Amino acid sequence: MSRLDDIAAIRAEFPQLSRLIHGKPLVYFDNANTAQKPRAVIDAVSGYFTEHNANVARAVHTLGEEATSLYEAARDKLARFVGARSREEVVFTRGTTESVNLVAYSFLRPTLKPGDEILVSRMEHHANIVPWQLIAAETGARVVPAPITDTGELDVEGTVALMNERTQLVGLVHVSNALGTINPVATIIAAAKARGIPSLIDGSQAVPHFKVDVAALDCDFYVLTGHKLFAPTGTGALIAKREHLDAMPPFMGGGEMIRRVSFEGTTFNDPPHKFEPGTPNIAGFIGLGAAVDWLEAVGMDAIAAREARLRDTMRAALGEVDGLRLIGTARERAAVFSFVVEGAHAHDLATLLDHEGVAVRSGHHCTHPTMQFFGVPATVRASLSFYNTEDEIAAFVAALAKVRRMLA
Amino acid sequence: MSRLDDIAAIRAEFPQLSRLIHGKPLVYFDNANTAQKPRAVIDAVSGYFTEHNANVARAVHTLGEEATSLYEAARDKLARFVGARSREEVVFTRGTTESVNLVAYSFLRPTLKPGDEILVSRMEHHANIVPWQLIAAETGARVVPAPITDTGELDVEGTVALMNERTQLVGLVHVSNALGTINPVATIIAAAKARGIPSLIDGSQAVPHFKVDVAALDCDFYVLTGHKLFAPTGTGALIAKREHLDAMPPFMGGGEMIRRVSFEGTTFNDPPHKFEPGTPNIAGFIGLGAAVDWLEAVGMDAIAAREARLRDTMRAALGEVDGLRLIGTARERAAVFSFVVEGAHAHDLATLLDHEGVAVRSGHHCTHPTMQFFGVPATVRASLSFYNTEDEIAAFVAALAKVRRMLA
Amino acid sequence: MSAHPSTLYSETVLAHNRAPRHCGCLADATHRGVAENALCGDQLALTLRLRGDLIEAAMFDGESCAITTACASMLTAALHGAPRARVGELRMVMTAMFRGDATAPGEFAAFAELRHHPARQRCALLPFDAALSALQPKE
Amino acid sequence: MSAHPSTLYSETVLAHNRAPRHCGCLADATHRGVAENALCGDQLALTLRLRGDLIEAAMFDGESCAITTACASMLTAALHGAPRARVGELRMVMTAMFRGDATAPGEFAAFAELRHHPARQRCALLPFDAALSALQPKE
Ligand SMILES: Cc1ncc(COP(=O)(O)O)c(C=O)c1O
Ligand SMILES: Cc1ncc(COP(=O)(O)O)c(C=O)c1O
Repeated sequence: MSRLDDIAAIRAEFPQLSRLIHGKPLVYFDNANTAQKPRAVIDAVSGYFTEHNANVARAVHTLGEEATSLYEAARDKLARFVGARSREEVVFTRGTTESVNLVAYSFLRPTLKPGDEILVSRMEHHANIVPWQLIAAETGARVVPAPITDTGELDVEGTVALMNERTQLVGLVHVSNALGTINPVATIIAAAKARGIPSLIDGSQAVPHFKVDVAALDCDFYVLTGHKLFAPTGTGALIAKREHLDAMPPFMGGGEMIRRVSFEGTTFNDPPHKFEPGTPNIAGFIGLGAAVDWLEAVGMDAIAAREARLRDTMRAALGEVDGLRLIGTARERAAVFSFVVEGAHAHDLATLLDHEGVAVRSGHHCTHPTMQFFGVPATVRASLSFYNTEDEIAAFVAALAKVRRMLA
Repeated sequence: MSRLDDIAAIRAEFPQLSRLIHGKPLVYFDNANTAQKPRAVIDAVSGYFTEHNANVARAVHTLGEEATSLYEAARDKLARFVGARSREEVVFTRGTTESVNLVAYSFLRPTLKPGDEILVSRMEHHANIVPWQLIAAETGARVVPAPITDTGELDVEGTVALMNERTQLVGLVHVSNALGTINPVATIIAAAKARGIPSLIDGSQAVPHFKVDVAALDCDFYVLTGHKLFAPTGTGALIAKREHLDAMPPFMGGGEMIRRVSFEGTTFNDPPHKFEPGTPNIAGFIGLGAAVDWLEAVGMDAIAAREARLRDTMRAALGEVDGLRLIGTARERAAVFSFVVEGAHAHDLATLLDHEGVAVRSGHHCTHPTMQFFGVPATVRASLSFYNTEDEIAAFVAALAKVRRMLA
Repeated sequence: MSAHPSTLYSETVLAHNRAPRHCGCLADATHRGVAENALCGDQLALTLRLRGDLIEAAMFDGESCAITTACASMLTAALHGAPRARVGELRMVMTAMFRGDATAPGEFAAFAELRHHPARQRCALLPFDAALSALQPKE
Repeated sequence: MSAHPSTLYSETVLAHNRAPRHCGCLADATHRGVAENALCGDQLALTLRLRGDLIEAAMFDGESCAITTACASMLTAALHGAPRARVGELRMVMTAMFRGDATAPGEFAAFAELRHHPARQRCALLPFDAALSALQPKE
């Protein structure tokens, strides 16, 4: 018995899912872009504004203590949810993008030398490419692409072969947002570790879909973003080994990240606060805490099981569509499907599907190198979440047939 | 006739103001820390979640277009509100802290040399000190404190005298959060400009209280934070001259800030997007747009006039309290009062005032050097906003007398 | 906020998309320009033959969406025999139309519905930007 | 979440704050430590005289809030004649009390209400941290 068995009740908790688009019921298949928010999250956010609004970590008055408790409780919840070794290892950031930049600026840049290499796969999101390019350009290091196969899977042997004494970091996406591929991150982390190379895993698309245990993975850095995890945008985390956080110099300066400031010299606070200068997105993180509570109540295993069924149904349905080419056909995959359709441009399909109430994303999905590899400028991407249904898949397929007729 | 004439109606728009603290009506005098939010802002935030929740600048579907329109409309509103020359000059950040770090990393650091100087006043918030210290430590530059007087005013002559050919930037707080001082920013900007030195003004405590016209000030950079402007935390802006934004290299890398990514080389987007990588705090900025609308409807001049009256009443009331020493007695000041009381520690006062329903801040207010200058470890700070009342001032004074008796 | 679905992909637009005019490359082009749509990665190349300030011929090339293709088809037709300044003028009318301040001439009016699709306005502007890039003095 | 206002500043705490015991510096101290409260900038210095593992005398010095002062007054009293390990043990009981898992012995129980004031727990821990710093082996 899982709460997901009553999917109508679950869907009723997400106000947006009952919206009409152009007079048609919304079919929201853009979950890899951002997820819809349950009532529990929306209420936690407004409850903070109406009941506890105050700044954190600064004031000793009641509102300040309440806001701080709620904010720091979110850190405890997220730490438990992803299996962090301790709450101090959880640095709150604006999202995956800032998390990667933080590692680039504070961990790697100080020691990066000309000729050093940063190895990231060819299926990374721009957030796991561009920060490395920026510090590489500054220091004379190189960003090296790790190979992928025609099915959109990581070429594990080829990747391990590229690890060498110049490699300063290996970065890999846990689940590809463009291809749906679930990568063998444990294998890559272990291979890197065996060579003394730190690893960073981009879990943006993993944590919403199955149970992740960061301590068991034993990567040096795990990054994630809150808005794909049913929390507000502008929230995210870097989960890093304590030894790194202790050794890393601060990234941005300001209030909270210091112990004492003077013009003669400033001393810094302990992690995670050392990396959280200024006022954070308090409402957002309180929402993230509520999202994690909500997910745990529903159960990540039940979510994964339901999504596996939806994935298989969707996969079969797409297989029936003439002239549709799946981009990314990995065996281990999430319910994220990129495709192109003969004679119809991705953007036209997306706009016309929207006219039928179906929200999908079209474009490069912030993965230019992946698109280049597959020789397409853009794809349509349908990405499902547990709250989607078989009926929606049927509606999507019917809508797709209809809009193709229009464009033909 | 101003909407502020019916202050009960205005207060009713701020749900938090009717909260009870320890059974007593909340007297919220911690506005310089963070402001309470009007219903219009809270509703804009939840309305986004329930009606338009989607990512921005990415998807072509209806929800995506709606979210993008709302988000970008907030930029237009803020640009107009602060008198920016164009919307492209408004870079959205997490807050003042990130804005200053962005200027430090992208504008100053690339050209900073040993011996270079960054001139900031001794009354700056840590957010306008530590970022400069971090890049100074890296490049061999120096952060030079500009002098202040015993009344907590900027020593203008002394400050101008410190501007020289090594000075690469002058940073000044528009209104001091610790002292309440309103600084003669136009004079300092002009003096810096005459010497070819770029200027950065920290407007965090200015924009909530009076009309600011960034174009007229003609500073190179103006920074602000949304949560003191009645918007959610985790929002803010850097308003910068377009020529600087064009010339500055990007700060953080990721999605949205790029035009095209490849392992051979990446090209960047135009400002302001070049400086906004990844998914932003969408709900927060939509709330910021609503806050600006709300403030314009009430009128910044009416707000300034009411706050001037509250300031004078408060000042007179504090003058009557035995053994109370005001820290900061500038002629030009906001309704922000820092003080110490003989025989009573700031934290004890703050906690005990809270027991009477009065929320004030105690501590160093993220201005260690200012506290050091005045020879106090910490002060109590009462900071008022237009929604505060004369009755609340009376309640505060009575509560202060009561808690002093307890501690005596 | 939401558009009327049927009007963006009007018969005019769909017909141009099915059978675009002036598709290909001018063999005797005097000017060539390219524009790219960051959103989808589409690239559009435009070739022009000018005599003095007069555009004698125009063709476009590239794989693009129906909006871009139809607009490129209309633009290349509209430019035949037009003065070079026409490109900029037309583009201004288009952006004014997207703000709701004007109606573009002739078939271009088919894109009025883009007012409600800000993310896709760039698709219709792409051919104009390729033409402007072609006409820009090159070092 | 909200504390009962009266119990944090109890008569016990206020009395200690008005007339703290062992305030000043031990002239014949064998150990000295300092701790600082980042929130308010308070510094507390603690001097100890040890014979072997036994604390013979303890005094504290510094301007601090009533919570810190009262706790320092209680701690210095509690340490007279105690083994050095007592500092760490007592600190653990205090933090357990802040979690609601224990009651601290004697007058220290007066700080139970800090459970509802996380921002001010550090005030009561400051004397313990100064003592731990004093006892820490110095290079
Ligand atoms: C003058 C001043 N500057 C900077 C800041 C930092 O703002 P934020 O924490 O929102 O980045 C504050 C507020 O704390 C402030 O009062
Ligand atoms: C795999 C992956 N990495 C990184 C990101 C960037 O996340 P954010 O924009 O929240 O920083 C995303 C989402 O767009 C993603 O799917």
